[in-house]
Amino acid sequence: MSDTDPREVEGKRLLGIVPGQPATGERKVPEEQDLVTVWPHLLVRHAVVGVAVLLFVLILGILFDAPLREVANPFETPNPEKAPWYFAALQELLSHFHPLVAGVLVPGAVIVGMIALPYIDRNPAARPALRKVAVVVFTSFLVVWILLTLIGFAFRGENWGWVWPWDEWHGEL
Amino acid sequence: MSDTDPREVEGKRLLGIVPGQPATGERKVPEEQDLVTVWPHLLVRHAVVGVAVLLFVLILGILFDAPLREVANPFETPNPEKAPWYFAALQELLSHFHPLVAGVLVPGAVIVGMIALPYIDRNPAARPALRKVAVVVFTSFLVVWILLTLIGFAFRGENWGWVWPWDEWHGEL
Amino acid sequence: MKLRETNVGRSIFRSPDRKTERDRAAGHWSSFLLHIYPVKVRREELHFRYSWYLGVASTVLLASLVVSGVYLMFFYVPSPTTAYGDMQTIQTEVAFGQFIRNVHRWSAHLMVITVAAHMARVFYRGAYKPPREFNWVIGVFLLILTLLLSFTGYLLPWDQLAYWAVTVGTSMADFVPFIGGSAREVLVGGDQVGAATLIRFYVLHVALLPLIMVAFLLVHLWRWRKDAMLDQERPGMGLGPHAGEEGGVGAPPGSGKQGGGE
Amino acid sequence: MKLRETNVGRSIFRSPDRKTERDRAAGHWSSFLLHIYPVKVRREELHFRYSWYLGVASTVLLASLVVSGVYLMFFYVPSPTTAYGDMQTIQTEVAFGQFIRNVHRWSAHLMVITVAAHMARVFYRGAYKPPREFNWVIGVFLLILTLLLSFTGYLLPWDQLAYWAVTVGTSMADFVPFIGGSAREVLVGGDQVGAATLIRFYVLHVALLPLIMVAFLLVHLWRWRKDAMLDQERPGMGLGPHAGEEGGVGAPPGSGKQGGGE
Repeated sequence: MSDTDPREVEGKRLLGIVPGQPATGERKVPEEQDLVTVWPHLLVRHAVVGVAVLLFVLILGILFDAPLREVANPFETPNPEKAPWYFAALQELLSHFHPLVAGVLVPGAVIVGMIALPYIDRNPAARPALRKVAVVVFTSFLVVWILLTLIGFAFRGENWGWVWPWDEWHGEL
Repeated sequence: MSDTDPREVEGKRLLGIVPGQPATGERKVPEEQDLVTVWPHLLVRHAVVGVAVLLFVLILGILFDAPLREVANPFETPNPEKAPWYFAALQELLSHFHPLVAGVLVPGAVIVGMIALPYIDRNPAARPALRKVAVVVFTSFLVVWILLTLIGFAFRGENWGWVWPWDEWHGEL
Repeated sequence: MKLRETNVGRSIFRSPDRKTERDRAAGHWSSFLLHIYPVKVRREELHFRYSWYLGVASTVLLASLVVSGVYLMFFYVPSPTTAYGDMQTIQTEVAFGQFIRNVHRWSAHLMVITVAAHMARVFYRGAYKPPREFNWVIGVFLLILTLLLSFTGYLLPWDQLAYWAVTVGTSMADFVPFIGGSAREVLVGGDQVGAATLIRFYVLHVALLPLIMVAFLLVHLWRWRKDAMLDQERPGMGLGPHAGEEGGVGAPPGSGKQGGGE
Repeated sequence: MKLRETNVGRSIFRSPDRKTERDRAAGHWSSFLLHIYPVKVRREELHFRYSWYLGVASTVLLASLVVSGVYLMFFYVPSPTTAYGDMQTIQTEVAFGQFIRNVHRWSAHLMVITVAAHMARVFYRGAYKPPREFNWVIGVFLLILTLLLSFTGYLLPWDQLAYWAVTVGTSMADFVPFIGGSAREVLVGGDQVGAATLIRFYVLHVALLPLIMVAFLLVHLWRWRKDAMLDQERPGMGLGPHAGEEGGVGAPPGSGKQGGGE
């Protein structure tokens, strides 16, 4: 830490170094709130994560080919007609509710709610135990959304009817 | 400058304010090396310049249409064949020297020279009088280059022959 | 003599010696790529469980998408008469064409997941709370931009999958009251998905949306750094498990003091 | 109640009061767009004669080129069969098409001039001298990138002017010994300018070169700010008319101290 000359320790000349624990005081235990320099501590980890993610997609790219079906044909509608997977929850909602609800009100409310979240939830606590309402509401939303996405993506077949993915596979990436 | 309460001046209470020059000392003359805050001093000027430049190109865009000749035809070579104006100096050089010199050595030397300039010229002075060599060399280069560009752009006609721009106009933007 | 000790090296790196911690901090500020980071972070931020490194993963995926995307652009003309043929050429004749296309597509799908998961992790850590509210809002826009980029890219192969997925996706816009019909027409450029749609989605995908995305991302990262430094000036503002319990955090953020660090 | 005094406003702007100079400096640091500037500059930098504001002019022209360029992209398909027809459509049918095209072209020509003039002004002011050497080098690359962007854009209208200007320009590459022939072939994508050239120049013009340009520009601006702050810490380093005459500037730049300002 100190930039002073190592041969002088607090005004006294250093005569030798003896290995072992310091004679007095305890070794400092690093605390979670202590500051550490970004380089190297955080940057090395970021570099490792970055390389890992990159390797992962490169290996995916070697193992699995991206799909390419026949050329687009406006006169031949596939059945089922599926939106990309990240819109599958919306499409699933559309099959149950009026389009104005499922296609406009729900996504609009989700976006507005997400944007407004930090201005609605003014509870400063960070521990989940002290913010039960927020955690429960958010988790329920997340679970419902993931379930709807899964259903729309994998459990829907011709005319948007229910199929088991192990019987018929209609998911498209 | 000071954030202290204005009603107390250096430990004494302020009783009143009398307009006029301060009784002692001179008014500080702003010096060129004094620091001023970027906002508003520099930013206002930048905003004005930015708006002026923008207005200038918008007016240019209203007044002058960009050229559009006939469709590209690989079998009909125009005469003269002209490069864009910023390469006109190079093209003019090409008509005088071997292509290896005019097309490779000269541009290569210009680029390398520009990059190396701050590492060659280690003279720390900023006043032109104290760096005559650098100023003379750079100015000569600049003048020659601008002249060559002008000649290539406006003074060359069919088969790269000399024409006076007021007789025949071959410049293309 | 090492490069960084020469005149040239000094002019580039600025800080020739990196022996003490202080030299490292100084060198830090002279490096452009490092300057997006704060100088220090709390030790807890190093752990995987803190962030799951989802922000880094999203950024790396974005970089992979930019690089692979620019490569693919060289072999693709956004017109219905050529698009599908270009895709076949990419998959069969272009060097590494199929591989680069695969990387681009899997990176895109993964990025949707990592950005959404990043958001969820930020929620559970409570890291959207003051003074970080606005960076959360920027994050919401980054998620929407990610979805839009993915969706506009989905059309480009011009195969049945692309065509009908986009037909379904854009038809939802029709249900928006008043502006829905015209919004859809502006997006699709007519009644149904066609040549006008392809060029619009292409330009949105390769130019307009990436520009907006990068602008938002720069602000997002910049505020992340600012907030990390803010933490360090006011210990009560930290994000530790007990943050906010002692009070003192409810104070309005943004007094004159906070900007002093940088 | 003003916007910046609400919870939402505070989370965005951070600094609600701007009464004293110190508040302004703090608010400065909280604004992303302002953070590319130093907090203070020397008074002489305000004058027109100092810089002729050529750097600002170049940046504004670049912004104008990005905006007008993205607009034009929506109506242009980079294929010889469609390019020229698209140009005619832009000039006759597209809303403001002719005007936007004019603005794009004049901005491009002007930018070549302002960037070159910026460089000349920097030379005469001696502003390439230590510690600014490397920013000058970045500036040289920015000039080259400006020329390349202008040149690749020149082909896109696919008229006789474009076609033969690019034919002349690329034929110069042939004279480079050893690598010239193959460099030209990679650029042109064959023996002569054709469909392969058009898509290559298009992608260089709208994606690859702009990406590189923006990266260099960010570093350029970042170092400009750093150097402006450096000046203020060490008065001897200024760029005034008598800079360097008292000596003391010959000292190697980049001791540990220099980064402390930010």
